[in-house]
Amino acid sequence: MVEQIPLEAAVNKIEDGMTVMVGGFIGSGAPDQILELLAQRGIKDLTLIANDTGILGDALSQLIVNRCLRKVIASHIGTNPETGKQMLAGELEVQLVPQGTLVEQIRSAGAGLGGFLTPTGVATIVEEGKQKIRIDDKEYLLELPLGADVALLRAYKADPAGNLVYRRAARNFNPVMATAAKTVIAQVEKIVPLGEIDPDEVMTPGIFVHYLVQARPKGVAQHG
Amino acid sequence: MVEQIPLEAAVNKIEDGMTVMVGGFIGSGAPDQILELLAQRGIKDLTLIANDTGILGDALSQLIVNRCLRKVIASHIGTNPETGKQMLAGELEVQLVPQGTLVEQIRSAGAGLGGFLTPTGVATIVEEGKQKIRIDDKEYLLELPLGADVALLRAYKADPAGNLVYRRAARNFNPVMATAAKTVIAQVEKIVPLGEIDPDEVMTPGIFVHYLVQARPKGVAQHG
Amino acid sequence: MDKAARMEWLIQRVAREFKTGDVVNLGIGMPVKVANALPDGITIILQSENGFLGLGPSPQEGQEDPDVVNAGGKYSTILPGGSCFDSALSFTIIRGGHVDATVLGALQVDEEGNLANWMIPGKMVPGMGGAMDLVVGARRVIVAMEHTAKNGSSKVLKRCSLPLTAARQVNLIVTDMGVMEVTPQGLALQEMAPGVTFEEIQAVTKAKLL
Amino acid sequence: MDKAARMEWLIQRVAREFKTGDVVNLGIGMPVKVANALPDGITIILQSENGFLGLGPSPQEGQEDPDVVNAGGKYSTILPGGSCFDSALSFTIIRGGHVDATVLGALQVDEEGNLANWMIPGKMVPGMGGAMDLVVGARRVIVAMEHTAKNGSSKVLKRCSLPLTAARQVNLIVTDMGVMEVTPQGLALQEMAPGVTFEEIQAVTKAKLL
Repeated sequence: MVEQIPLEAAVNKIEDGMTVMVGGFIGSGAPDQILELLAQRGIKDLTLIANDTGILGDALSQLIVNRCLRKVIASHIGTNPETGKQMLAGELEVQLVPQGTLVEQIRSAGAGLGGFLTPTGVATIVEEGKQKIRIDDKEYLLELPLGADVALLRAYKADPAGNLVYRRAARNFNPVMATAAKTVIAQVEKIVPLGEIDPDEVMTPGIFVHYLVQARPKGVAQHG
Repeated sequence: MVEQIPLEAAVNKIEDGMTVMVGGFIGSGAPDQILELLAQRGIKDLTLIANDTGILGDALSQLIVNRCLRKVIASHIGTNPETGKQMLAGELEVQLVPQGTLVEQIRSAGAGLGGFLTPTGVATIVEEGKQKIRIDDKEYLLELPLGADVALLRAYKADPAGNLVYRRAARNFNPVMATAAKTVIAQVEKIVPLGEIDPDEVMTPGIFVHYLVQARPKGVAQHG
Repeated sequence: MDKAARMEWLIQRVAREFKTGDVVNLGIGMPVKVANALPDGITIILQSENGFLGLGPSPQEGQEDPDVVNAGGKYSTILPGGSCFDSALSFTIIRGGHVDATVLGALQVDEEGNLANWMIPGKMVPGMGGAMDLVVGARRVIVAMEHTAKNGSSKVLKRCSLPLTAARQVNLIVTDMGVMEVTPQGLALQEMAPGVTFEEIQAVTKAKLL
Repeated sequence: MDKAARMEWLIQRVAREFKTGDVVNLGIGMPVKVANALPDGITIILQSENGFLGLGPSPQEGQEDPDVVNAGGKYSTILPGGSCFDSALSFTIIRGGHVDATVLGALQVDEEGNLANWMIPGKMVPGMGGAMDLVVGARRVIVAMEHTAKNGSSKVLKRCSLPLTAARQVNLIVTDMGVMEVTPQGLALQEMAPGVTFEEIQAVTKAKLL
C-alpha cells in the first residue's frame, strides 16, 4: 500500500548502515530533494548502489562529500572526483561494476533469480572471485543478485496507487531499482488523480512503491 | 531498417524448418493474419516458441491442426487439445516450460546473456538434464537462452521507424520476443506518421523490428 | 451441507485469507468467485499473469475489449489504478516475491507442502503455464480444491505421487471439508466446514491431521 | 598536416565506417563531431546508453530539457522516431548484439584486439561505465584515439599492460596517423593519414604492422 509522506518523513525511513539504491544517471532522474536532506542529516555507514556518485556539487555527491557512506557499488565515479580521492586514500570502499552487469544484478534480485551469466568482464579484473561457466564454447561470468533495504527513485508523475511514469532519459535505473528493495520511496514531480494514468502508460506498477514524496517546486527552499 | 511489406511477403520470409517465435497469450496479442496465411501455405517442420498453442479454431491453432510443426516449446497447451493429441500419439515433439522461465530464456537470448538461475522447477521434472547451482543455500536451475530465426508479433500501432506500441494485455510476450530473433515481423493495427509516437510511449524500439505488416481491417477477406 | 454449499463455504473461507492491499494471483476459475466473496472493507489487487494488475469483474455484454482478457483467455476489465506490462515484468512480480498470495487448484497436495497440479503422465498434460513460478514466488501459497477426487480418493496425501509443480511451497490447504496449515510437523487442521467431523475429514485424508 | 588537421582527418575517417540505418554508440566526446562528419546521404541511429535511441544534436540555448541528457551528462535532443527506455533494455540493446558499431577512445590497444580504456591502477579509476558491455556486445568495435600518449609513447601495442576492458573485441583502430584492422595475423595497416609514411607510423607502433 502506497502512502504519501513529507520529505522529512521519507528521509527518516533511512537508517545508518542501510544499503540504499539511488536511481539516476549523472544526476538525471536522481531524487535530489531526498538526497540533499539525507546528506544534511549526517546519516552514516550507508552502502550506496547507483550508476555513479553524481557530479561534484549535486545532491548525490553530497553523500560522499559529507562522508555518509561506507561503501559504493557503481559503474562510474569519474564525474565526482571526491569519490576517487576517498577511495585512493583508503577511506571509502568502492566496487566498480560494468553498467550492464549492475542493472542486471539489480533486476535479478527484483525478479527472484539467483543470478545470470554475462560475457561482460571475462578476461578482465571484473572476473576475480567469480565462478566462470562455459556454455557452447563461450565463457561467461556468473553474476549474483543485488538487492537493497531502500530504493530512492525519482519519477515524473504518480497516482495514488503508486503507479509511476518517468520522463525521457530520467528513467534509467529507476524502474529496475523499484523491484529490488524492501522499501521503495519515490520523489515525484506531480501526483495525479486515480485513473488519470492509463494502464499502458505506467512504467512502474504501484505495487512496487511504498512511499510517494511530492517534490517541492524548484526555487522554493528545500526545507527548514 | 524497417520495411513495410504486404501480408503475403511477410509470410514468404518464413521457410520450412525455421524456429519461429509467436507473440500472444491464448490468442490475445497474436499476429492472427500472418499465422492464418502461414498455416494455409502448408509450411513444414517449424519449431514454434510461444506461450501456448492457441485455442482450437484460432489462427495459431491452425499451425498445429495443419501439421506445420516439428516441435513446440510452450508453457501451456491445454486450450488446444489437438496439440496434446499429437503429442501423446508421438507425432509432435512438445517441450513444456514454466512461463516465467520461458520468457526469461527468450529475454536472455535477446540480452546477450548466457543464461540465468531460477528457483522455478527445482525438484520437478523440469530440472531433468539441467545444471543445478546452489547460491546461499538455495538451489537454482541454470536455464539457457532461447532465440529464433523469426519472431512474429502483433502491436497496436507503429511508426515508420518501426517503433511499436502494444495495448493492454496484448503486450505479453511480444516485446521480449522482439529482442530475440534474427528477423522480426510485426502485424500492426495502424501505422502513424514519424514523430506521432512519443519517445516515452514506445514499448519496442524500432531498431528491433525488420518488417511491418499493416493488418487488414476486420470483416475484409484475409487474402485472395 | 450439500456439495454446492460446501464449495460456497470454501470460496468464502479463501476470501477471508486476505488483507487490504494484498497483491493476489487467483488460479483460473477462482477469480470471480473469490473476488466477489471478499469481506466488506477488504480491497485486494489482483494480478493477471498474462500482464496486468488491477483485474476487475467481467465486462458487461457489449463492453468486451479483445485486448483485455485474463490468464484464462476470458474477457475481463482493468480497474482504475491498474497497469499493464510484458510477460518479463509479470514474472518479475510473480517470481520476485511481489505477490502476497496465490490461490491454485491441485490434483494432489501433501503434508510436506508439495503440490502436483499440472500433469497426469500419459493422460492429461496441459502444461504448467505460470503455476510453477507462482508457487515458488508467491509469499503465501493457498491450495483451494475439493478434498477428494471424483472417484472418492483423497487428494490430501502423505506424499504426492504425480509429478510435482513445486516442492514444499504450499502454506495452506482449503478444501470443501476444512482448512489445513502446512507446518514442519505436518498438516495442522485449523477448521472444519460446518457439519464435518474430525473423523470424516481424517477418513478421506492420507496424511495424519494434527 | 598539423595535429588539429590530423584529428579532423580521424573524425572524418571514423564517420565513413557507417552505413544508413546502423545503430551506433559513440563514446563520450565523440558524438557531436562524428555525427556531424557523416557523408551526405548516410543516416545512422545513435544510442545513448543512459536510455534512449535517436540521440540528436545539442539543443539550442534556452531549449535545454533537464531530462534529456546524453551518457556524458550533457544536454541533448531526441530526434523524431527516437525512443526512451530503462537501463535494463539499454543494455539488452548493447550486450545483445543490437548495436552495429561502437566507437571508443583507448589508453592502450594491441594486436590481438585487446582494449584497455578504463583505469590506471593507483591513479585514474573513473570506472568502466558501460564500456565493458559495449565492447563485448557491439557487432563492431572501433577504437578512435591519438596514436601516441602525451609523453610520446605508443598506445598501439603488442600486448596491453593496463587492466583490460575486454579481450579480443576490437575490430578497427583509427588514429590520427592511420587505420589498422585487427586480423588473426595481427594489425593490418589499411590506410595512412595524409602525409604520414609507413616508417613514421611503424616507428610509434609497438606491434608489427602488416
